[in-house]
Amino acid sequence: MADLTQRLFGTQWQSPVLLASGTCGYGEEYAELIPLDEIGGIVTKAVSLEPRSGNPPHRVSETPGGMINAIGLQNVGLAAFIREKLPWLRDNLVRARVLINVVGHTEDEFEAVVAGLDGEDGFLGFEINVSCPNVKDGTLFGTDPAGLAGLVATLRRATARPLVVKLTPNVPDIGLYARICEENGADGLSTINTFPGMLIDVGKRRPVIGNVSGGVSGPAILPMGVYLTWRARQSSSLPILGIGGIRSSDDALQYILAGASLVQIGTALFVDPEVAVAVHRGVEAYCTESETPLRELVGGVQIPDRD
Amino acid sequence: MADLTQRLFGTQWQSPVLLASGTCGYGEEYAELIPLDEIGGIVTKAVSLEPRSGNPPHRVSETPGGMINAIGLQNVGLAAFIREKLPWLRDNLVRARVLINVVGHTEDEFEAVVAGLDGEDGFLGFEINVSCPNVKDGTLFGTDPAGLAGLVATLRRATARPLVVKLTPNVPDIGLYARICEENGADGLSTINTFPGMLIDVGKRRPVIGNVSGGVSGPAILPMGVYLTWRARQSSSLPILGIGGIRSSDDALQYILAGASLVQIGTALFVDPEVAVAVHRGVEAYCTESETPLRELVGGVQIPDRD
Amino acid sequence: MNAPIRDWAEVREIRRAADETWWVELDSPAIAGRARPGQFVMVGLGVEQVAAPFLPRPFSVGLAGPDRTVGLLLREFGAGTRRLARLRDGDRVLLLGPLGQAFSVSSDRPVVCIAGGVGLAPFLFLAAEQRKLGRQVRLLYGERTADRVFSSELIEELTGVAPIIYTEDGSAGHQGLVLAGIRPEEEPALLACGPTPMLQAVARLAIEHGLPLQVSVEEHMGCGIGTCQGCVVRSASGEWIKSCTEGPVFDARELSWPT
Amino acid sequence: MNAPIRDWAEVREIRRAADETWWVELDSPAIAGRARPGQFVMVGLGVEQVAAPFLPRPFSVGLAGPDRTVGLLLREFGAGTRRLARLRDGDRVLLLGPLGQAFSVSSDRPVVCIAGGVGLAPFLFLAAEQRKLGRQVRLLYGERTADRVFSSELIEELTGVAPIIYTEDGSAGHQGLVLAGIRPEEEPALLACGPTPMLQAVARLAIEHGLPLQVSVEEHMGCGIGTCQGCVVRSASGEWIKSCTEGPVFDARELSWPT
Ligand SMILES: Cc1cc2nc3c(=O)[nH]c(=O)nc-3n(C[C@H](O)[C@H](O)[C@H](O)COP(=O)(O)OP(=O)(O)OC[C@H]3O[C@@H](n4cnc5c(N)ncnc54)[C@H](O)[C@@H]3O)c2cc1C
Ligand SMILES: Cc1cc2nc3c(=O)[nH]c(=O)nc-3n(C[C@H](O)[C@H](O)[C@H](O)COP(=O)(O)OP(=O)(O)OC[C@H]3O[C@@H](n4cnc5c(N)ncnc54)[C@H](O)[C@@H]3O)c2cc1C
Ligand SMILES: Cc1cc2nc3c(=O)[nH]c(=O)nc-3n(C[C@H](O)[C@H](O)[C@H](O)COP(=O)(O)O)c2cc1C
Ligand SMILES: Cc1cc2nc3c(=O)[nH]c(=O)nc-3n(C[C@H](O)[C@H](O)[C@H](O)COP(=O)(O)O)c2cc1C
Ligand code: FES
Ligand code: FES
Repeated sequence: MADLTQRLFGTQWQSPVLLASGTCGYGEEYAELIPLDEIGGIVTKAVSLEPRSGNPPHRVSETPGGMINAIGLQNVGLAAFIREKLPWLRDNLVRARVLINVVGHTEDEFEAVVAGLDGEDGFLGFEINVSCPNVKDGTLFGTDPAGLAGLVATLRRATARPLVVKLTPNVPDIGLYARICEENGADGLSTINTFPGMLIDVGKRRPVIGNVSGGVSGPAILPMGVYLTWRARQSSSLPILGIGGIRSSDDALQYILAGASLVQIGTALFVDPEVAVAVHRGVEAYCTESETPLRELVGGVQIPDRD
Repeated sequence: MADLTQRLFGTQWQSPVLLASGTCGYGEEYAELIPLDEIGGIVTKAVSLEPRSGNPPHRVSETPGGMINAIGLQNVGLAAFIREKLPWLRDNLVRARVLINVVGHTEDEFEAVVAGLDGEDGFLGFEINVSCPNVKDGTLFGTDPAGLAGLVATLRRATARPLVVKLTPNVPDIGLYARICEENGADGLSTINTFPGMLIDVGKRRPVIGNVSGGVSGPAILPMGVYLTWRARQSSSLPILGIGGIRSSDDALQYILAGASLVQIGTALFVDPEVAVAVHRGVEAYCTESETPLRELVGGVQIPDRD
Repeated sequence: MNAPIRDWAEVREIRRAADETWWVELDSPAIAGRARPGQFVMVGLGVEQVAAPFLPRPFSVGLAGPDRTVGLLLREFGAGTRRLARLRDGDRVLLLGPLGQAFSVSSDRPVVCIAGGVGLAPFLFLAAEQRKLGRQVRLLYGERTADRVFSSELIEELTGVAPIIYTEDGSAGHQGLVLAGIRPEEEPALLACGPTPMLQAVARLAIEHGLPLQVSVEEHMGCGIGTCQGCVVRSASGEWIKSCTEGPVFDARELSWPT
Repeated sequence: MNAPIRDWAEVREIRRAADETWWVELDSPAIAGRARPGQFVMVGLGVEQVAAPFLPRPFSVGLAGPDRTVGLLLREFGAGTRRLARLRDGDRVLLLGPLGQAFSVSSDRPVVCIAGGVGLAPFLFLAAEQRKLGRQVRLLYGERTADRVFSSELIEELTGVAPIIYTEDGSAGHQGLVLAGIRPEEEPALLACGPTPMLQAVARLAIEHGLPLQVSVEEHMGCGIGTCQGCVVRSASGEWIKSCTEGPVFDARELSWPT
């Protein structure tokens, strides 16, 4: 039997497959479609200090091989999240792990969310979203080395829980940002968030997306995500959660071989919720056939000698 | 009748459609498949000072909704280009315009290529490639503001011909680089080159691409290219050549409405060489139906007021 | 609320119903057995491919019943629907449904359905059900031109109700907008489904005359089940609310209408 | 050199030939009329869609003649060929061809064709032509197992040549690698097409015995016509040369072989 378990972030993971932030709400809606407690876990929709109302429609549209979204981080805010969403996660996800995706306009706001959640039950740790292209300042921390260093250091002081930083692909060298996270006390990295994109309705001569631009996700970005995961892995020894365009176990294994310990599935859930389980099973079959425990595959891509 | 003509870079353009660098060789191979002299023109494969042998195979592969390539700028080098390739362009492209894509490891090398070509016949100007992700140092100038400023200023001194700089998408704010090009004397911008990507053969646990990573192009990157064209347009008044994922007149019009005066078609040529003419015809039909000359469409996307 | 069902359903039949418009019958007893008029299904082709429709597309359930197929009225609009229109008998599509809120019809007053274009779909289902219960349904159905009109024989065959047809150019049925068919003074409850400008006009009219109105709205969707927040419309109080779970059918008073 | 032809060709027939292997006949008189054995065509589905095969895929011309169809031997390998295998009679594919260099066969000595897997394709065409000219062809054809073997009746029907079949497990024909069928001492000229390890083995053998050998190589391709430099193989002098225009058929001495 294949061994898919890993010890990461101070806990046991039964599966490498998580659902990505913003594509699975706070878990509940998928509860009857996906056996959530049998996969690795979920990353919640972003939680901000105050509720956010989000962007005007259209908020989503298909793009070639993917989709674009500009939700604008619409969410109920910290207080309502604790009151209305966290209890369900606590009661229903026991073997699966929960990361809470956190956003803020300022360092203080990030800190307030992390500190406000730290004492609660029902989740493992945080995924810090410094990489949302769909709100003003969304990638501010993610593209500014000094800002990122300061933010991570501050949040490190605010919590002893696992702190994963979700990086933006939108930089010349993701390795720099990976190192900054590591040096300032982060426990892990998520690579990657969406790419800024725009669609224009040429009939109306207007942007399709209400917010004008949005973030591109889905299969279209798979090779970029695999590359950036591999780059991040070259530059840091933090465990990585690989994200971007995954819709099959082959895709997931590319991330794993590139250096991801865990993977997240986003857009593909909209196409078929069963993809989460299918990816888990496919990775399991691969480990069985190659008689290799999952953890030994992580980063296992063989790079040929260059001449 | 639709008016597709524009005056740009000191010359008349009969069509906004060009073939993108690296996807049409030096024109000759497409001569019998595409009526080259009836479209806007072509951008040659990169020319470097010395011949380059390029990367080991595999050099290309399909990705979801696109492709990845790592040719490694294999080319015959400046001298052989002038001897063997330029004469054909001079003799065969009369109404269509030719831009020569130029690469170099150092500022001196870029300068030597531009200076070496400047006195020759058969082309209009240069597209400076500071954005190739497939060779070491390929994006060095494209991601370093000071390096880019110096390079553009140097090349400006080396030639009076149109100087177009081809930008990399791989930066937090393309507007910064657009402004640097403008301030240092460039005449135009090409947005965008490919995104770094990687594919892994999970059976062999090896990168598919001989060079390990490569550049992702094709429909998958369309929304990113439209966005970056729009951003560049916000930050600079230089004419823009929009590139990335174009395979229909609708795609081309998105770039044009976002701010591109001209567009380039790359990957789609491999799928169907006739796409170049089809895009031209489709843009023509759009101009006819909307009774608008092409030049008035450029940058014509209406951005809704935000509240 | 019942959980939506995920089902690979076979195309039992796809036939041309009008210009660029198709009637599609899908074998999905489980979804058919649960769907209510006004609900929708997400129709996709699975994760194995990335061509449009990569994301599944929402479609109103156009007809359904226990042990029956799910009927869809499909109009070619962009690349995704064009591809779906090319399906052939025996092909399979991935369904998720039934989703969203249905129309609510009370037994004490007859309904008037106002359909614009493929906004007809939910009313086929609704009319058929109401007729089976022996109730009266008035079905106003507007299209731009005759070649777009879903055959009125087929509508009668499917529902037992003869539609009152309007075309903008008068090439079929009455000439004019479907709006012209509404008799504000004597209508009981209005149900409307169609393009947003039509819904706005009907809403204005309903408000003016104090008529109860339910509308089915159309917004781009990601998930269809309430997780992505992609499908929002503006509520009367100015909030963005999800049309996939709180709609697509809303009491017109719940929404904000431009004045 | 003649310019390649771009042609939307109809699938006249697609039939299963072996496990995951299909024989496809495409209506393309113009390409069929020009193709020579060893040349290939790029087979795509046009720019309207982005699912694999988004880029066209190279296939050896498996049979052709004036006024005839282009025959392809298609094996499912990845997503692109799986989708092509799902084509049905009447569907259309976009062809570009004929492309590349053909085998060169001199009239004075009979040829021996060494085919591994779907490397059989060009030799169907070649054998048929040679037979028509009344010449002898020895066709060695290897597969892993019997269920992969393209029916030897069909080969005979298409070419007039009875193949000598090898399977690794002996489940059809002779047991062993196709290499075993080569009689170095008595063979005249060798032609080989198949997986790279097979080609390497044949090349070693040919070098050892001083036999003339032409090989058809397989490399990933972008354009198929020499513009993208995507399809390179290493020449004997260590250069990267394009297999789409200078190949896919090379004299084995032009290439560099690992030792
Ligand atoms: C609740 C609901 C019920 C519907 N019922 C029907 C029906 O019964 N029959 C029918 O023919 N059509 C129906 N539609 C509309 C149908 O979903 C769209 O025509 C379809 O999504 C357009 O896809 P496309 O790829 O052809 O268009 P494209 O414009 O190429 O699609 C691009 C993107 O925009 C989205 N999009 C574009 N137009 C619409 C739209 N009107 N609604 C939702 N998303 C859109 C697509 O989903 C896709 O993500 C319904 C829509 C909704 C929301
Ligand atoms: C000159 C030539 C002639 C060929 N003739 C035949 C034939 O007659 N019958 C047949 O069944 N196959 C033939 N092939 C191989 C065929 O092109 C591949 O099987 C096909 O490209 C694989 O596509 P895929 O999408 O199924 O595989 P995937 O692995 O999903 O493809 C991913 C990418 O890799 C490329 N690729 C993968 N394997 C190959 C390969 N072996 N050759 C070229 N590109 C590859 C694809 O083109 C694509 O870009 C030939 C290849 C060449 C170069
Ligand atoms: C509709 C939608 C909403 C998203 N919301 C968030 C979010 O709130 N926080 C975040 O960090 N990422 C968010 N993302 C990004 C995803 O978590 C993920 O990084 C990205 O979509 C790439 O993965 P995919 O290609 O599998 O979708 C969102 C993505 C989508 C499509
Ligand atoms: C095979 C290939 C080779 C390329 N070579 C070059 C090059 O030499 N110089 C350059 O500036 N861009 C090169 N590019 C990038 C293209 O010019 C273009 O910017 C990119 O492919 C995006 O456009 P597309 O999506 O239409 O292909 C190359 C692209 C491909 C696919
Ligand atoms: S479509 Fe995702 S929340 Fe409605
Ligand atoms: S495939 Fe493009 S040069 Fe050979």
